[in-house]
Amino acid sequence: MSTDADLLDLAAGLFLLAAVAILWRRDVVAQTKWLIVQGAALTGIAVVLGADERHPELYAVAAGIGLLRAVVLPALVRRAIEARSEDRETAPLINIGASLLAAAALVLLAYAVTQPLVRLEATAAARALPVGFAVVLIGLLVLVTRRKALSQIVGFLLLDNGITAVAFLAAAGVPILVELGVSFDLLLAVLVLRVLTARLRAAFGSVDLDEMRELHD
Amino acid sequence: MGTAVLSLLGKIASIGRVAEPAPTPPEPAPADLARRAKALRGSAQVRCVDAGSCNGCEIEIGQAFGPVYDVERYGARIVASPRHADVLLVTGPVTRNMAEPLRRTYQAAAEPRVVIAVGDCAVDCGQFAGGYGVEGAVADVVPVDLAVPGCPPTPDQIVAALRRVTGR
Amino acid sequence: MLAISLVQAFLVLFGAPLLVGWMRQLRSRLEGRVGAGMLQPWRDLVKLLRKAPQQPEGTGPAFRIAPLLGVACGGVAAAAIPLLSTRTGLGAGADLIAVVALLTLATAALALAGLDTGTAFGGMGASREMTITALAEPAVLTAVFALATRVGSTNLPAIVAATLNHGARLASPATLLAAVALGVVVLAETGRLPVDNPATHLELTMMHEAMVLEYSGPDLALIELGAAMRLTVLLGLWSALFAPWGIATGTSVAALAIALAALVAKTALLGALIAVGEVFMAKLRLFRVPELLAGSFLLAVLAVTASFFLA
Amino acid sequence: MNLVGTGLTVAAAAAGAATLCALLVPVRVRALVSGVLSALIGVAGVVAGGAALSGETFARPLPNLLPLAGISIGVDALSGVFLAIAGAVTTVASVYGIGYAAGTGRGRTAQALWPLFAFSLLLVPAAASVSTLLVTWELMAIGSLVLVLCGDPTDGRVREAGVWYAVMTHLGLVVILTGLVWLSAAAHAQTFAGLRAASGGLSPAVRGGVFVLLLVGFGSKAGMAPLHAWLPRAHPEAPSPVSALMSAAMVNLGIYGLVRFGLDLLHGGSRWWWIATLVLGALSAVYGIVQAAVANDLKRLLAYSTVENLGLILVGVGACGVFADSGQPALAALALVAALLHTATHAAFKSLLFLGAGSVVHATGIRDLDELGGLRTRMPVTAGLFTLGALGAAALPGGAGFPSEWLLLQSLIHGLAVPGIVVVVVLPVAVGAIALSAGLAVATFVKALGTGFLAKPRSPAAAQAHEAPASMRAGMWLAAAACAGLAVLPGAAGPALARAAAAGLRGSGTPVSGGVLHQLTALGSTLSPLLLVAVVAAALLLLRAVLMLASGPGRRRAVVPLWDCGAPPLTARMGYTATSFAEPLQRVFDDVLAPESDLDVTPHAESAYLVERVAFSRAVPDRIEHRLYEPVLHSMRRAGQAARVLADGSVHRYLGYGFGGVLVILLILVAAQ
Repeated sequence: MSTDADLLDLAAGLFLLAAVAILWRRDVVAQTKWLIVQGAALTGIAVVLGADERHPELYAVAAGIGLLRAVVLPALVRRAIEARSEDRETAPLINIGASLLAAAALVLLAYAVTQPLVRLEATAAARALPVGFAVVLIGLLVLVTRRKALSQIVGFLLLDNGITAVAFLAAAGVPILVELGVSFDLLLAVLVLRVLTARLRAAFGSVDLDEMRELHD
Repeated sequence: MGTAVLSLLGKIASIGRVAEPAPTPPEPAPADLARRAKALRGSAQVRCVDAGSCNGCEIEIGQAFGPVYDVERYGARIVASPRHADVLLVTGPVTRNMAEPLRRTYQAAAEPRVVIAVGDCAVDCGQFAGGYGVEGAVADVVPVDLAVPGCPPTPDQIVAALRRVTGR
Repeated sequence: MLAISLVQAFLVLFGAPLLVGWMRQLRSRLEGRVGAGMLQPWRDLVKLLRKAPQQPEGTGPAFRIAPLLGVACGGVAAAAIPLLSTRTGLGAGADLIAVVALLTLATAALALAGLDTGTAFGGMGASREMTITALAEPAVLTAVFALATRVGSTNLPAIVAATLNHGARLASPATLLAAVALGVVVLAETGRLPVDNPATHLELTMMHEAMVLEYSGPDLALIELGAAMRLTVLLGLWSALFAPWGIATGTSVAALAIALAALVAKTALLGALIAVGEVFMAKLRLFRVPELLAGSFLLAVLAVTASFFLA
Repeated sequence: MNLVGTGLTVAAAAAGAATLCALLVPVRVRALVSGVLSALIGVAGVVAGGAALSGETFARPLPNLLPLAGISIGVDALSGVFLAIAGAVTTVASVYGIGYAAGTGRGRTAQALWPLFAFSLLLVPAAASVSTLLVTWELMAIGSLVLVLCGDPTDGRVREAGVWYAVMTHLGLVVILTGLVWLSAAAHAQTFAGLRAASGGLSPAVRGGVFVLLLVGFGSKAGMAPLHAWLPRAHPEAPSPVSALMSAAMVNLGIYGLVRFGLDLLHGGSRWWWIATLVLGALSAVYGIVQAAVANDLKRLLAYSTVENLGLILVGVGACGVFADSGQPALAALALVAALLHTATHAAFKSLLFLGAGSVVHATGIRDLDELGGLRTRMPVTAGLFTLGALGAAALPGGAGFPSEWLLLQSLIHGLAVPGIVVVVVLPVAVGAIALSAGLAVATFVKALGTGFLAKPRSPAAAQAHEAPASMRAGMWLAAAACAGLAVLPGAAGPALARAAAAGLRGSGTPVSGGVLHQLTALGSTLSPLLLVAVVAAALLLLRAVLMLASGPGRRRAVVPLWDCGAPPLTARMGYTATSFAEPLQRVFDDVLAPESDLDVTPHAESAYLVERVAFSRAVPDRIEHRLYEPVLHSMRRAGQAARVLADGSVHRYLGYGFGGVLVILLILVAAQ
């Protein structure tokens, strides 16, 4: 097995580990730290792929991703957190232990589902595909089971990291434009969410989605 | 993690050692105690018993075990159960309610064991001599080996007493 | 080679208190203290061995056997694990699952001793300790599973030898995840922070300490020796599985000498890591610990799956 | 007429004799005579099973014994395993039963039925045709049912347990009956040989359908969740020897049915069968042990631990099926051997534990661990032997359960060589489940031992306990010997079990040849429990000797009062009970167990702020029972109410129903032509 493949595996493993850690930790600040780690891992994946498949333009994409995922977005989330220090604890709907077990099941599911794709080509990238898919599922899990809007943003970022990783590993590097487009609307989404949460907080003082139900009636 | 850890590490590095240099070792213990002290071989597990003190002595004992006086460097260590203990640090005049518990604590410690009466109250009931709730001084209840006078005694007196037991 | 096993056992027997002393010394230096010196645990042990043996009323064989069993199991585990060389004496007995089971046996015996006293604290400690042990088991065996599948055996020398021959495997995600999972379990099984506070004096927060409150004199010495050996054995096991550098595959004296140096260095380093880490850590609430263990179980499952879809 | 046949004949003779003696012999010696004869049944069973395991086979049709189908007996190595286990447990329990019956004056019915029940346990694995199997199965069910009811007729719980058991075991019988009738109708054969030959040609749909029915039927007998509800009710209420016989021998026959039909006669079938078995087994293992961990009735705890262990065995059987299906004969054999070995070890330590619990009940009349404690001083032998059994149940080194669970894990670990996503997904989960159940088993049996036999007695009855009489102790010693043997020398059973596995996999197109057996030993022989135990024991003795020398002569332990924090007295009420011991676990598994706790605070008459009395109660009901069974029972009750409208007691109306029914059938016949 070539060293490139090893490096890719390492980066993928770190990528998955970061997702798990985000699910594990209660503190949103800690979660953003792991987001940075995950962004770095994603960049690593891009770089290794670039070196692997002789796509110099992938380096540019990698640089862009590194900047966006490992620096800009976590920084934005941190800003949002510092804006409201009181709800840093994520209040999960199902307890952490259960959601961790659920994550284990999701990873197994992701592995099972992506087998056909992996069988198509026996490259290291293809074999790492389930990781990306698993991260997508875990992101959805976070999105579903966390109450505070902040940790939902984190889940959203997790989800997007997963999608990007899948895109890379499956298509061996998406065109820059697609990637940039994805990232920008993501940026927009985060900004919107931030504004929204700020507004909500101004209006209701809290960003607990359960309490938002009262808006219905 | 992260910044907090770094700042704490920085503090540790900048402050460094806070323990004061070791004072000259005290004169060796009296003969009968010296025999037991030798059996303890430079290690003394300590159990504190508050037999009714005003907690002044407890504060000083806390200081003695703190980083500055650091009696642990001489092999003394506080333990959670008299079964583990070699040394009983008894403070305060023994009140009627604490007399029996003190006796039982003494019984529970395995031989060889050493009792140190800390503070004037422990030595001779101090302020509280003849109080209606006072059974007597520690020596009236259990055999005392060392007495640390003072109200409250200073930490280095307590450290000196413990050093006579550990012999270090 | 039976000789190697014996050497390992006695190495752990005499080295374990030094490891504990080293960790305490490091910790007190970080707290700005002078520290009692690395030899202090040995001083404590010698003193305790000389003290008058006691038998609390109403305690029976369980109470008397548990301390002996703790040391014995620690010694046998030390003899089985390839600490110095993969050619240990108990070739067939040197099974990863068996070693884990041995250490569990010692824990169970101590818990029974705690219950045997019939005091509230003994029962409390036993109940908590067994809860943690029970919940740690899945993480352990699943991680073992991840490590064993690639070798096709749970025989420790086989696993270590295989890792020594393919160093690249160490860098694979499966191994890393398994390493983290087992690391968490080691902390839980040895009663270190954040699971248990080895330096606590408050009964209500105790786990391991609460079980042994009734012990005194020589028995207590054995208990503390057993705990230290358990820590050493688990650290040695961890390093043998995930950092096997230096472990001899033969029995030549030179190789063994190198292995000895490497073992000391690795164990001291791991101990230092734990000691330093504990300066920054607080104890978890008892009912947050299951989350920690569930997390390490998840990592172990990831390790298993990763060993299939990666590397 | 070889050794197997002789053994079975002797067993039959002994069974008849024992029954007659139980009915005729005067009460003074009744227990002794019938007990000895029943033990003889067991010995004969062991001989027959051993002979079968050593390679003998035996087949004999007895056409006149039963109209139409007739009875046909056939024994091979696979049957041999279960014959031997059932025989051994019978022997042990019968010897134990002598003193037990003499003590509690167990009724004449019970003593007359005991031999028949024991004999039926030998007949089921010896059956060689569908009809024989069904007859013997029903014999076994009836026998055990009546024996359960012999527990204590005045006790309401006994009656309730009897009802549950009767209903569930007969529903199970009906399902098995349907499955087998369907099978033999489709295969046009009812002897096992005929089925083995014909069932290859059946359509997958039929075989799948039959297997599902058999899985449900045999699974419910094997206490497979969620069909286990009868087990933790019936086993605790039965007299302890009966509990032992049921828990250690009868439930195994559910496993036998699955292996015999699924693997042998249905040729292994398709992969999803065994995945389902494996998953259900893992589920039962975890659910059973979680319930056992929080149970505080000693015998209920043991019953739930039976659910756990049978779950582990099912995992082994399922894994075996999966491996066989993917053409891995060596692995399949290994998994099946692990399952059979665990069946044997479980039988050994579970009979020992149930007999120990019986002695406790015999001595104190208490089953509630919260009220026991401190039995070690008054009944040392029972306590010591119970420890051995608990060691086995906790699967710790030196215990009987350790080698078998180790072997099971080995088979799963090697199983990842098998291709297929599902396998890769299922096996880690299975290992996790096994590990969790192993860990919880340790906690459970530390609880049972520590709060039941150690500490201080928490009730007068426990304080005045007395050691069991000689015959009961003898029974326990026998079981303990079996435990010890299986704990240190499981390898001795290796070849026999391999032969049994070969017989079990005969039909499933995975020939277990000598080469495979060699592989098998290569896979299985990497652990030597004997070495492990010996080394630990040696280390213990060495340490002890060193300490003796170090401490010097004449240093005796000074007996000192317990450390009561200086404030006497230290009473038993301050110690930890089983409930408080299990409290952390119960909180961890709150979502699974859903305990029902009830706090009732009575304020003082004068002021609402002064509390006069606080009553707290907590029960941990079987949740599956609550969520699954009660709705069904409820709807059935409502259906019954509705049906009562139709039946108002007028004879004419009933005749009308009958007439209408006849007409309908006739119309159908006409339409069919």
